[in-house]
Amino acid sequence: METIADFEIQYSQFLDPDGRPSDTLPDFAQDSEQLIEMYRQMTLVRIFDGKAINLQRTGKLGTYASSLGHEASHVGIGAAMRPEDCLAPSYREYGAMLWRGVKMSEILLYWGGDERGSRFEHAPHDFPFCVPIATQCLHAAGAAMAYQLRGEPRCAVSINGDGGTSEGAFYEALNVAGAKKLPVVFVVINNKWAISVPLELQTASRTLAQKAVAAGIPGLQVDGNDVIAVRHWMERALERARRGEGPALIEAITYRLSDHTTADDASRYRKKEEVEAARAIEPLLRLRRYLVEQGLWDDAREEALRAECVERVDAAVESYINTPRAPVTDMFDYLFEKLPDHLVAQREMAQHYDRGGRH
Amino acid sequence: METIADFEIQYSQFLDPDGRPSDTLPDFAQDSEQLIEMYRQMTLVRIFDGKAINLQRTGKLGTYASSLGHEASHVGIGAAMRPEDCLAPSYREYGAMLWRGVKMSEILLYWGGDERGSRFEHAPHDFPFCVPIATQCLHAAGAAMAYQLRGEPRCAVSINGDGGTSEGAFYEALNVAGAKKLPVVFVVINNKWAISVPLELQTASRTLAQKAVAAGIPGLQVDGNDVIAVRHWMERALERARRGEGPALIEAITYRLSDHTTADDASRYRKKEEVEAARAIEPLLRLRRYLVEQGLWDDAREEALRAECVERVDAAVESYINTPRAPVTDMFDYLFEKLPDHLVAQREMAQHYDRGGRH
Amino acid sequence: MAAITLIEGVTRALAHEMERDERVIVLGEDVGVNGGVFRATAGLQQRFGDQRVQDTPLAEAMIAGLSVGMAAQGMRPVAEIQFEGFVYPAVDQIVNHAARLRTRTRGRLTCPMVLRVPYGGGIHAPEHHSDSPEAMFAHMPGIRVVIPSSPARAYGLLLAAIRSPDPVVFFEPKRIYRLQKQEVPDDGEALPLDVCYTLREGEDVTVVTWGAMTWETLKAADQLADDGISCEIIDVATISPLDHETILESVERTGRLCIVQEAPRSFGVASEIAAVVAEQALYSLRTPISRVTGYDTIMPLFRLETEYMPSVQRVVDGIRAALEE
Amino acid sequence: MAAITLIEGVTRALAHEMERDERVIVLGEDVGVNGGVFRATAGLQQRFGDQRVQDTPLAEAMIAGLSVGMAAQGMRPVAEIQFEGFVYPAVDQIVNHAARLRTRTRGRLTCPMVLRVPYGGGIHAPEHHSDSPEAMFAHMPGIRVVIPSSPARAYGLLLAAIRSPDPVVFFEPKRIYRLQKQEVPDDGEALPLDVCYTLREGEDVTVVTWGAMTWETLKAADQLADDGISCEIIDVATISPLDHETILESVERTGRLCIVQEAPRSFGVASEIAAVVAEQALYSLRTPISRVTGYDTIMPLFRLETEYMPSVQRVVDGIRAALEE
Ligand SMILES: Cc1ncc(C[n+]2csc(CCOP(=O)(O)OP(=O)(O)O)c2C)c(N)n1
Ligand SMILES: Cc1ncc(C[n+]2csc(CCOP(=O)(O)OP(=O)(O)O)c2C)c(N)n1
Ligand SMILES: [Mg+2]
Ligand SMILES: [Mg+2]
Repeated sequence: METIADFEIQYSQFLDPDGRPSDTLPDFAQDSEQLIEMYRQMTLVRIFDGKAINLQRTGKLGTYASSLGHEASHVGIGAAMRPEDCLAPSYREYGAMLWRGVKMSEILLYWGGDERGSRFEHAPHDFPFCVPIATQCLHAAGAAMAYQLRGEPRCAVSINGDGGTSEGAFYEALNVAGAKKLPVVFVVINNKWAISVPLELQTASRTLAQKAVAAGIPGLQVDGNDVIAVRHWMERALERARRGEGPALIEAITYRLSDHTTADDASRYRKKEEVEAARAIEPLLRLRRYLVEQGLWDDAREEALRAECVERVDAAVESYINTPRAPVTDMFDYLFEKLPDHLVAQREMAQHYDRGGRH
Repeated sequence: METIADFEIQYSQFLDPDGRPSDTLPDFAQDSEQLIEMYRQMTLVRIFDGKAINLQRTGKLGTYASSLGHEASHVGIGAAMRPEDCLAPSYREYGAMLWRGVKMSEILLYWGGDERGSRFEHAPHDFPFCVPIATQCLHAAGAAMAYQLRGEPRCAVSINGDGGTSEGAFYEALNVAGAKKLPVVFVVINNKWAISVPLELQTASRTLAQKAVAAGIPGLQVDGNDVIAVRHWMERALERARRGEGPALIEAITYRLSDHTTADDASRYRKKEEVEAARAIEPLLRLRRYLVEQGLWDDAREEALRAECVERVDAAVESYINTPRAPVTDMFDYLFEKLPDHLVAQREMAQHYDRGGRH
Repeated sequence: MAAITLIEGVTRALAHEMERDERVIVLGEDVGVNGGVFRATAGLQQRFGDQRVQDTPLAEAMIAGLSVGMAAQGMRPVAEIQFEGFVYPAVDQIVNHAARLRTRTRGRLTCPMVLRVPYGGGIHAPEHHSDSPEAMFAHMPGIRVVIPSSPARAYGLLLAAIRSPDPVVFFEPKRIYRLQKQEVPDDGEALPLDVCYTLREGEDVTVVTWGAMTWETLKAADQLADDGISCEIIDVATISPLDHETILESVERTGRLCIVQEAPRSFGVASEIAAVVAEQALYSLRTPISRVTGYDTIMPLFRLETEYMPSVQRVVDGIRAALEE
Repeated sequence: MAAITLIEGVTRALAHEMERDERVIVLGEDVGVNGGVFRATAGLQQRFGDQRVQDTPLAEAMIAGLSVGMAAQGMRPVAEIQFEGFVYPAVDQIVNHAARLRTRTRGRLTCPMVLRVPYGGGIHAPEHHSDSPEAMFAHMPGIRVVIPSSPARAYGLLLAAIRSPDPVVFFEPKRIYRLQKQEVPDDGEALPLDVCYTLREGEDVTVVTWGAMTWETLKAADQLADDGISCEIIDVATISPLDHETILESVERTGRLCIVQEAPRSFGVASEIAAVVAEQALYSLRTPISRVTGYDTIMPLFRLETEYMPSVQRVVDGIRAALEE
């Protein structure tokens, strides 16, 4: 017997749950502007999230997937990317999407049952929301291949959950990215649950970062409640990919503090104590503690920020609520570039009935 | 940064290419009967293989996938399994299949375009040939789950190639087997090529054994040209699985000495020298050298064995050639347990035309 | 005896068969403690334990492939795919294996498995949660496609599906999961898997439908009855293999045919029914066949889904069309 | 100018478009040095380099998903699936993504990709190498399904498919890859993707078919011509969206319809064609529609495949059936 290969999985955290540095902070974290900007974004997302849940409860929104507790992971990803990079999200990474330019009103439209929610006016090349689990990992790999072929210094990023690491598409994407050294970073947000299925039932793998070993690419685990760690290692992975050194996998450890979606009742399958313990180490608190400690933040600023966020969210809600239903013809007009002949009659029929038509 | 997990991939070989022990031989290899039995089987497969290629060349068989060079890997797997275990092969593992009871005439029927080739009279619960790459890994996992549920001390074994490790189904099978601690052993026969695609284009993974890391299960690489190594580690993995300790992945390193199938021309995409180098370390030679060195084998026995194998192969060929085409009604009679009504007329129509029918 | 809903009919059938036959195993995403996202498996894990009701990792090809493997080795897996939009990764295992294991091994190995798939629109669900892909599976030889449309048929057909020696894709019309309550005795009586069900007898026109659209169709028939039009309504239920007889016999009597399906119009189940009639009962047809269907477009997100799916008005109009020379 | 085969028509179209448009990328298993298992991409990697002609790892979902990603970001991937039996793992990416990327993003992202899939029986191939699954894809809104049946149509339709701003599943009838040679100028002229092709005009009966079955159909028509029966033969070619007009116009003229398909009988493309006619041209039909098809069974291994596929005799009989009152 001889050892022919060995691998190590590393874990990184910069701020501990009390907001105390547990490692030397990276450069960008010396810049208070940047930290505050991330804190502002995390706060915005959280306020947006609460509002969205209210809208759903009052019948003004469809099923909604909360991002509560994931703010550091999501914002860290968004902050590390360049505008020309490309994001292939799943369905709850609002912190990353907003940073990329997606509008809150678009997110609401999406969960409000309107395709215009994936129109992404200000994130023109990003992939839309993606519900079929892990399929987006392949889109990110394909996007990266397009950039590689054209010699563009751009990267693609996909995000999926712990549950998503069980889908074949996830592994296939990692593997092809490794084989072709594609400029793509795969992020796994390990929030411990896939609806009601806990991580132990999902896989025997001790970490999700080690899934990278199967593809021969680097894998790293970071504290996903620490926005500094997420952003730092995302930046490093993106730089590396941009230099042509290939893909990487980053596992961000966090926790889904909410139900899976508003259609779910998590109390059926998980213990209150577990949720409480996770709430104690949630991401906003931690960054705020650090900022306060550094003299960069105080109650007044917090209050002002919250008021500002509420205002922005309210404006988005208003824009959403005031968006009239799309014309029924939209069903047909975005199917192909040009409407096929046999659809002309169907389109007319849809219009006819939409006008309350009777023969 | 802190290391939170580490992994090593080991490699094992007992006999080097010259047939000299490179490690302490396992117990079963002290038993000359058993070694000779494996050598006999490897020889039989090789002679069968040559004959099958001839049949194809002379128009008496359809496309055929040669097992030339893989004999040690295949026979080692077969020899390690118990009859009550279950094999889910792909399409060229004749050494394993014959050991399990599949008839040579059945293998010929299969490649001769006859479903009765998967009838497996003497391997009643094994899965049939499997062409859709890596799909059989899931069947093995499912079979293992059946045994686990019924508390039976049985294991399932799947075999796929290096190319097959790129399919999502492969990873999904490893992952669920790990999560549920299923009694299954996954074997990857790394013969360096997937038709024309060399391993470097298939994956960036240094070994295929390390794919196990993604599933949190043990992975090991063995010299697939050393039947002792293959059988030994298969036995160990099967024992472990039978004890309820879960699945394992074994990568057997060998080489496809032939074209991919008779429909392929490997000279289009790979160098003669590479093939020659591989031929020098092929599995039969190695075991024979060892046996001769131990005084267990000589030219006379070799000749007698070959004559016996030729006879057995010829008998199988004759049985194959003399098998009349199945009745056309077989198309219908094995579709469902009971023929659905609307197929009665179709069945009659097929019979009508088979009799040369005209209206 | 309390009346139950369609989804409770599913649960009751599962429990009945699990009790009766220990080879029956329930598996899928969230089917365990959570009882399924629709609650179809609610209470089963508590009752039968976490071996016989198993949560799986998140991978549909795996769920199907695992079921094939188990079924081939003597179990009777009943797997749940969470929504029809996630059944596509399982297609390979269904077409290439489940459907042909018996054929490929000349009857040596068989594949008595059930894949339960909630399907269809109208529940204000998110993206990829509202398709009707039954035609794709109906075209594959070697599997049965079954769709119940009432609590009693959910119970009786699912029992039959689980007992079937061959694989069944069992689509459950999620829009009517809780629409109607019916008394369904837990008597273990399976329904036949090879006949269509005549929901209402009539003389003027045969209306063939299945799944949730049976509801719009029955309402349309009520409206038309007020105008003195008598509709015969057939719930196909056992989509494939298709029972030609019931449909042909009816069309031969009424001379008119309207088919109502939620799925996109072209290349759907309605097309096959039309083809069978145009081939075998053409001379009985007094008027052109009329199809009322979803449009040949992507099922829209829910703000427009009502505009996509055949409404009662559209069904009324479609039936009237079949009555016009 | 040397005459070329159907598969050479494919190669020529690929080379033409790669030359003309540098966004065109060929990818798939063994498409590089090996030039594809059927040799459709032979010489392309030598000519265009290993970036524009890329061998991929062995995974069809990946090939399709990678193509979606590339297409969305401005490339024009043309991916090869080695045989139709291996297209099923790619179904999820095709239905859930390729077909609806434009719809889902309201036209922001599009998916101009081609999936080339050799399909059909009759080449004495191993298991899972002889299916005809075109109907499954035709039913999915948002993709085009195209099947050429001659060298010229292979060239012209593939050019059109690659230039299409929307995804195309391009099935290549492998049985006739090398059956016929035709002069096909490399003039870059694409054929329309929205019309059926009338191969032969006739008066007594309309015979609609596609792919390799065009050959049996033409031979059957020759035989029937000897008996004074004049067949109009339509090669559907652009299966979906389906050109209703050409078919309806013909049936209205001949009053009789026979449809010939290699795929299993039920729920196939033939059913849709029959349905359209039974709906829109019923009164023109003088006789019942006749379908000549594969059986509703698993395509058998090759010793029985000839007995499965419609023979010239079966097509002759099927056309005669359409002529009988
Ligand atoms: C292919 C597929 N199967 C099933 C589902 C239903 N589903 C939606 S979310 C989810 C769990 C996802 O868990 P995870 O990947 O951990 O992401 P999280 O929701 O925790 O962010 C499931 C099973 C789906 N959307 N897609
Ligand atoms: C899903 C699927 N895709 C493609 C093929 C076509 N094909 C047959 S064998 C093969 C290569 C397999 O290579 P590998 O897994 O290394 O096994 P080997 O043939 O070397 O034993 C391919 C691509 C197939 N059979 N199944
Ligand atoms: Mg999760
Ligand atoms: Mg190989």
